[in-house]
Amino acid sequence: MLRKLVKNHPIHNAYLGLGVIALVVLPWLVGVGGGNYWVRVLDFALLYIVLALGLNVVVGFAGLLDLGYIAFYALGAYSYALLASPHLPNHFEVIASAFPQGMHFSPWMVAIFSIILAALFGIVLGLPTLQLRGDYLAIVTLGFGEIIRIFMNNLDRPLNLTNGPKGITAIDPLQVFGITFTKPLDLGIIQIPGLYLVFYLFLILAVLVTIVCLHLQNSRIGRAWVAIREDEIAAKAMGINTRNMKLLAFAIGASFAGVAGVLFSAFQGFVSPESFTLWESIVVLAMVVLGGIGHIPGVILGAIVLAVFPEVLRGVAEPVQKMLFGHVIVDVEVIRQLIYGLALILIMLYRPGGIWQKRGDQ
Amino acid sequence: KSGDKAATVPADGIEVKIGHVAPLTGPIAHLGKDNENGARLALEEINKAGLTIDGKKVVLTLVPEDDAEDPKTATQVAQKLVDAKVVGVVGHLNSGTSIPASKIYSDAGITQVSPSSTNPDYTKQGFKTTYRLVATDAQQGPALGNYVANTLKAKTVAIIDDSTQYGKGLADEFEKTVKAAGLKVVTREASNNKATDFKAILTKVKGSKPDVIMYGGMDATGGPLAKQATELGIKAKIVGGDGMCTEKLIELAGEAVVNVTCSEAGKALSKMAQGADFQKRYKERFNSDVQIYAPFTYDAVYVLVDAMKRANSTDPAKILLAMPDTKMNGLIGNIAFDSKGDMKEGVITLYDFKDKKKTVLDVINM
Amino acid sequence: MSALLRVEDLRVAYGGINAVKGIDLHVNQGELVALIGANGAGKSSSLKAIAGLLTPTSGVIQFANQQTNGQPAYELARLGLGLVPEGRGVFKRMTILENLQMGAFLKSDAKAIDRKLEEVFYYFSRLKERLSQLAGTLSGGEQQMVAMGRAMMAEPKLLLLDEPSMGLSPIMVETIFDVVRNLSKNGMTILLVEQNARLALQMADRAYVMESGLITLTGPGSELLQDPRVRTAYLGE
Amino acid sequence: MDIFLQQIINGLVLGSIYALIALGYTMVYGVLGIINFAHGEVLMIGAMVSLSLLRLILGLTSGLPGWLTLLIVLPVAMAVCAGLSYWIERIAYRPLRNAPRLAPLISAIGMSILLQTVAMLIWSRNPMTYPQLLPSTPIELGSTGATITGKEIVIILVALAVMCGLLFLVEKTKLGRAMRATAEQTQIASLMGVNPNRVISITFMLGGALAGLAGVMIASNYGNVHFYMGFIPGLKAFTAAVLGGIGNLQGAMLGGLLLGLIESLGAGYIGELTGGVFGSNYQDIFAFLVLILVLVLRPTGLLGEKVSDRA
Amino acid sequence: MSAHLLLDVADVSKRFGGVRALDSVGLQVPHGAIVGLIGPNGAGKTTFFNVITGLYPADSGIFLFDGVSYFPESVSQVTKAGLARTFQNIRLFGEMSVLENVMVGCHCRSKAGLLGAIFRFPATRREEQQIQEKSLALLAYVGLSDYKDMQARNLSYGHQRRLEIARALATEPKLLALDEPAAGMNATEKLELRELLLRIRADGKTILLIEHDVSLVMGICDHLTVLDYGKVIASGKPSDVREHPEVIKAYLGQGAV
Ligand SMILES: Nc1ncnc2c1ncn2[C@@H]1O[C@H](COP(=O)(O)OP(=O)(O)OP(=O)(O)O)[C@@H](O)[C@H]1O
Ligand SMILES: Nc1ncnc2c1ncn2[C@@H]1O[C@H](COP(=O)(O)OP(=O)(O)OP(=O)(O)O)[C@@H](O)[C@H]1O
Ligand SMILES: CC(C)C[C@H](N)C(=O)O
Ligand SMILES: [Mg+2]
Ligand SMILES: [Mg+2]
Repeated sequence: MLRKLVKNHPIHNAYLGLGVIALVVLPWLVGVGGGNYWVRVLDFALLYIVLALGLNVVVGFAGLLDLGYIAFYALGAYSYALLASPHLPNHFEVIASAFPQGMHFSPWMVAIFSIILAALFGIVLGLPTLQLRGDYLAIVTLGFGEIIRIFMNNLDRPLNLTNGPKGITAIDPLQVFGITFTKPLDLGIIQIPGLYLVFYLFLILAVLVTIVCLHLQNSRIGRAWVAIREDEIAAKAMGINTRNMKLLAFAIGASFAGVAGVLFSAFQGFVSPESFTLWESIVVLAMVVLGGIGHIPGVILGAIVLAVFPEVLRGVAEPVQKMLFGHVIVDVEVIRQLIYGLALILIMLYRPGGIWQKRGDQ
Repeated sequence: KSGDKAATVPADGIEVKIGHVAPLTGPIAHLGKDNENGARLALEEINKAGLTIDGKKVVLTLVPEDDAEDPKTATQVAQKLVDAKVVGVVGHLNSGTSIPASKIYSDAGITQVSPSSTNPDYTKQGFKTTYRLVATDAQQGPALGNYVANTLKAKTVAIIDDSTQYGKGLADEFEKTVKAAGLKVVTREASNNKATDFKAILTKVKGSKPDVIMYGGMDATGGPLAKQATELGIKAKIVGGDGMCTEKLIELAGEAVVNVTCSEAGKALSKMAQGADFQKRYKERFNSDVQIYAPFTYDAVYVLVDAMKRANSTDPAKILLAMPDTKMNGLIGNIAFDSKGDMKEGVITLYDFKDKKKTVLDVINM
Repeated sequence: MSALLRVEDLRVAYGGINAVKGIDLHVNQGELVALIGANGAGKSSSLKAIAGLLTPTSGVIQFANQQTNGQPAYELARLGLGLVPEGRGVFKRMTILENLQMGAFLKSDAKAIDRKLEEVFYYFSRLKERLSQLAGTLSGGEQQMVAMGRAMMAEPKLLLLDEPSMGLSPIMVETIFDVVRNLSKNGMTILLVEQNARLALQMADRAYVMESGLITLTGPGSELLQDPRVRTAYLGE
Repeated sequence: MDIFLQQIINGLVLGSIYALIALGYTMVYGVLGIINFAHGEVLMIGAMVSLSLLRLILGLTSGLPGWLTLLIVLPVAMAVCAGLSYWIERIAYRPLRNAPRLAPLISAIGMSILLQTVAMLIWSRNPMTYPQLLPSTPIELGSTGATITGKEIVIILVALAVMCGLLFLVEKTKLGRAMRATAEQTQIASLMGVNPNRVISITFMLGGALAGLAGVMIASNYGNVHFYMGFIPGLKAFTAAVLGGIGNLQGAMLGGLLLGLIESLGAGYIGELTGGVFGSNYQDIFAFLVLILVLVLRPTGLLGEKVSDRA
Repeated sequence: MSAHLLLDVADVSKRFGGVRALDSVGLQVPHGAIVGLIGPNGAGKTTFFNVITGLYPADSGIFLFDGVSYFPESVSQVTKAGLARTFQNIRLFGEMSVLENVMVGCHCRSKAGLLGAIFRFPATRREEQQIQEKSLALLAYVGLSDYKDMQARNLSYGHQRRLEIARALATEPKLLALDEPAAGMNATEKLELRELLLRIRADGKTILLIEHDVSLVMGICDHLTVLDYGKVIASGKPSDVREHPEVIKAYLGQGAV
């Protein structure tokens, strides 16, 4: 899709231009129409797009059911939290004296570090699980996710590395090229609010990740992944080193999550193990499957839908009830949960292959 | 049904919104709802009595949100409340959500009063907007610890926590105190806040023969834990914090409850001047019992309204300016804040359950 | 003789692809009828539609004096229709014996089942040696025996065979065809899809030739054997 | 020594509970190959329904002995869960039978959210106590100092009985064969005259009834219930089923017991084993590490079949 | 002796529990030849393929491929070394298109790595182009051009077999091992297959063929090895083997033409 757009063609260029303009003004439209809340929701939606695309590489392309994906997100988030907050200097003399100014690594450095770290962990997770299939793999990855979370939760003693369940506070905000993303950027004529800046930054990341995914999909590597998913033995017989290819899928998926984690932690300013529960992994998986597993535009759509939809429900559950019954008969959050659950079921029933599945896949 | 009785705003009045956030879904939804109910009760009373600020009739409305115990959701709903132009926020319930949200309230200059976040870090971030009505873990832990060391004269303790911010935080502070008092911590164990089976841990604890077992966790796990301890023939006293110091515990622990002593990071409902009355009104209005923190959210609303009155304005900025001077005699006792936003006069109350009734053992002023 | 199976204007489509484009055929009581055709002609699709595994897009299927199109396979099995599917379809995680017992699923007379088992072993002695081996570990030919045996257990009124000789050694092909011939001789009605056109035509009372979803030729087996079109297209001459 | 023995008992009891749930899980998995994420919630509903019924009975008479009350309540809870399971399958899984593999997983998750929310509506968000129906006074085991309660003995026995019953059903009966055949190749099974829809429905109802049984057992063992009570046991049971080899009944039993033992020995001894560096807070890690180790050595679980994947 | 042998294995054994699927089997395939491996059902032919391609670990055996000793452990290594196979129970990548199936076959003869895939260097794009062209050519070669965009699992049985051959050819093997390629084809189609096989040989490949169709095997094989119960019972020229009494008894049957 994007690839075609990029090709030099006047009409395509026009579409591309329109798309870019639409995305650039989106936060303004949303912000003015719905408030910063919706811009924040969009910001998170973009992070989820990155996460979902990463998981899609593992589950969608290579067919490896991963229920512990959020662990890599956690790795990224904690990397930044530790390297750009007072936590370590506060608890370790050595570090405090090594960084008299406090630890303030730039998000970019940490992002690169996290890509490598997450990819390594992806491989570490991959190695023992190579022969596992389907649901056996699912449960092992689930275990891996829990292991990471439990470590985060407990590594506050004997040495206080992660501050345990209390989480890490006072994490440096995002800062790029001297722009701080918590403050509005004053361009003279116009002021861009921090949340909008975050939107643009996350958007750039999401677009990059999308392009990488598109390129991977239509490549020798992408084909090898799908072949493994379809029939591992036959894939081997085609000379595909299935071990390396699986590890590569894990590593790439993990590295996306790692970057997303860094941004998350910088955006949020606080991380704690609560953000990285099994439930989060399930939500990201649901995005992938609901959107259209293996199909990049579908996965993006799935991420947007599942990130935005609950928030829409938050807003409409009450007014709709009032309109229908004159007063609130069921608590808003109950309605919200009910509809959320129902929606998952109904979408699957009506579009088993996902909301936006590949052509010819019906 | 917690049906909605929002008074309609009269023509000459203005609507003022107060936000409330707690997890209304997920494992501790019952606590979240309890908090919301407390706030709602206060709000309805105030509306009924009529509130006039700066000559205008003010009708308060509650904007309740669910953060599902999730930090990210917490920031989203915080933003939502900010956008909705609430003048103050009661919440969040968990420290893990109060902290990330506090940044957003701080940026917007909106007062945040948490009824139940006990993590000391919450008020240490340097924000002018963060307040709380409970004692911190750093106060409650030592109180419990001193009780165990000085009153129970225990020599050895076993400590178990539920791996949450709260449970572990409290247990850590407790541990510090008892160690300083020269007690021996024979074993330190952890379960989790969704566990139902504690037999393995308790067996190990039993083997280390402690005089006292301290549990950092909530009643939903503390009750079964006490019960299973009895089933294993453990005789040691079990002490716990506010999380398990509920009426519900009597039900959840069954006979074993007589073995429990616990603390509340505030005044006892029964020791509150209006405690019994509050309980009655609450039950009438919501047809359920007070869980833990409803009195605190109730007071949190009053604290905000008090500030509003003193500022004689419904402008969040002015309310915020009036907050430090709060001096109120609330349901939970005397309310005044130190420079960080913590309670000046923290009160810790100790209870036990002789005859399966929650009875006050001691009141400790901090 | 009345037709046990009658198919009129049967059409089968997969999504947009028309696999069977309106065929008429019938099989009389006691007959052995062959259906031959090139790869992709639509033979398997036709059999699946007849057996109730596929819902035809249109057309009429009559079996045992009932209109059966659209009825699910398990109902048709009750009516006495059996299919040995292409690619065998044995239950790989069940033993040979259990596979055969599955064939007799609709029967409850233990003695009759045992008798039937012996009959199967008479034709396929190899199966008897390995009663408790998982069918998934059998060789291709052995699996075909299981599939045939399983179908025989049900004593169907009409047996549909989809390429029963596929993957069999010459000696086994003979065995299988002997079995088919015997079954037919003993009165079973059979519709046989077969790539080994020569053998099939030699054996069949009548035959149909299918090409790209249509029946293009029909007649007695011996006649079609002589037909030059058949000879070049299917007999490799 | 008494401690070790006690830990073994603890593990066996916990393991039997896991096994009980895992058996239902694994049987449904065996037939449909889907992870029925809603299984834990069916269990919860079973516990809740039985609680309501108990309240009713205890409100009418208070003279019945506990075990008798239990015997009245149990079948009802099991029947309700069987019915619920039946409808879950009809609504959320059947239409997805030919859908991509993960589609039913998501609808199962949706179902699980839905059931939790409904339970929250009906039975409130509060944890509730569950009456003590079976004897819970500790019985001393000789002079070892280890104890076990009557209800715990019941749980172990029930789990064993259920496994034997299911094994017989699946391995030795015609219905069992039909279940396995359907599991493997639905279409071919239907050629044999098996009505796959019926077989699957029956399997689900059985699984539901087992979940109901497990729900009542858990509730009466721990003495309290909560709308969230099904999720974690469901997950643990799934883990147990995988550990033993998913789809395999003995495997579910073995996996359950093993997981129970691992958890209890883990909680009891990690501290000593690691010289105090790690403690019971790492018991889940310990359990997962054992799981991973087992699966590395035996990729299809302890008793999982060697996949007869012929080329 | 082994100079002109492409594949030379000896003493290959493999058992499954009690079943001796292969019992000290030896087999030679000269360069450029078509060698047939025949035998009754369950004789161990497919197992032999599985062993020499590394799918099943052998219990014992000596393996030489193109003069180099190898121990078949990794299927993908074997394929890279130039031994490609098809499967008796067809194993296509069902969700992929027919063309993509063949393109996957090109995997081991192309090299674009991760960076290439992500950044699409000109060299990568050129390689992709070549893969596509080569695959289309192979489809034409086996006569499946018309089906190139169809999902592989929707092909009819006979077409699936051809696709397997095309896919195996895409790995550019020296030795092409075919497990019953003619199964499910009628006599005329078998003739076409025969042409195809001869063409493949003419293009410089060596073929090892498992097949039950006697006329096909006898017609094109230079050499036959006959297995029964995991043992070699006969080996030699087709004309000799077909007269072999044991072969007739175990495999061909009296009625064999
Ligand atoms: N599931 C399916 N989806 C789409 N198309 C299909 C499907 N199954 C078969 N087809 C197509 O329908 C046509 C007829 O296929 P069918 O399997 O009936 O042929 P056949 O005569 O049995 O061939 P063969 O002798 O090779 O088995 C073929 O073109 C095939 O590609
Ligand atoms: N994975 C396995 N597990 C157990 N037994 C096996 C396995 N693979 C093959 N066998 C057994 O080994 C023997 C040889 O099987 P193989 O598939 O090699 O036969 P084949 O010669 O290819 O027969 P066919 O011509 O029917 O395909 C058979 O008896 C089979 O049951
Ligand atoms: C309700 C309690 C568990 C909240 C706890 N005091 C906290 O700080 O998070
Ligand atoms: Mg066919
Ligand atoms: Mg074979």
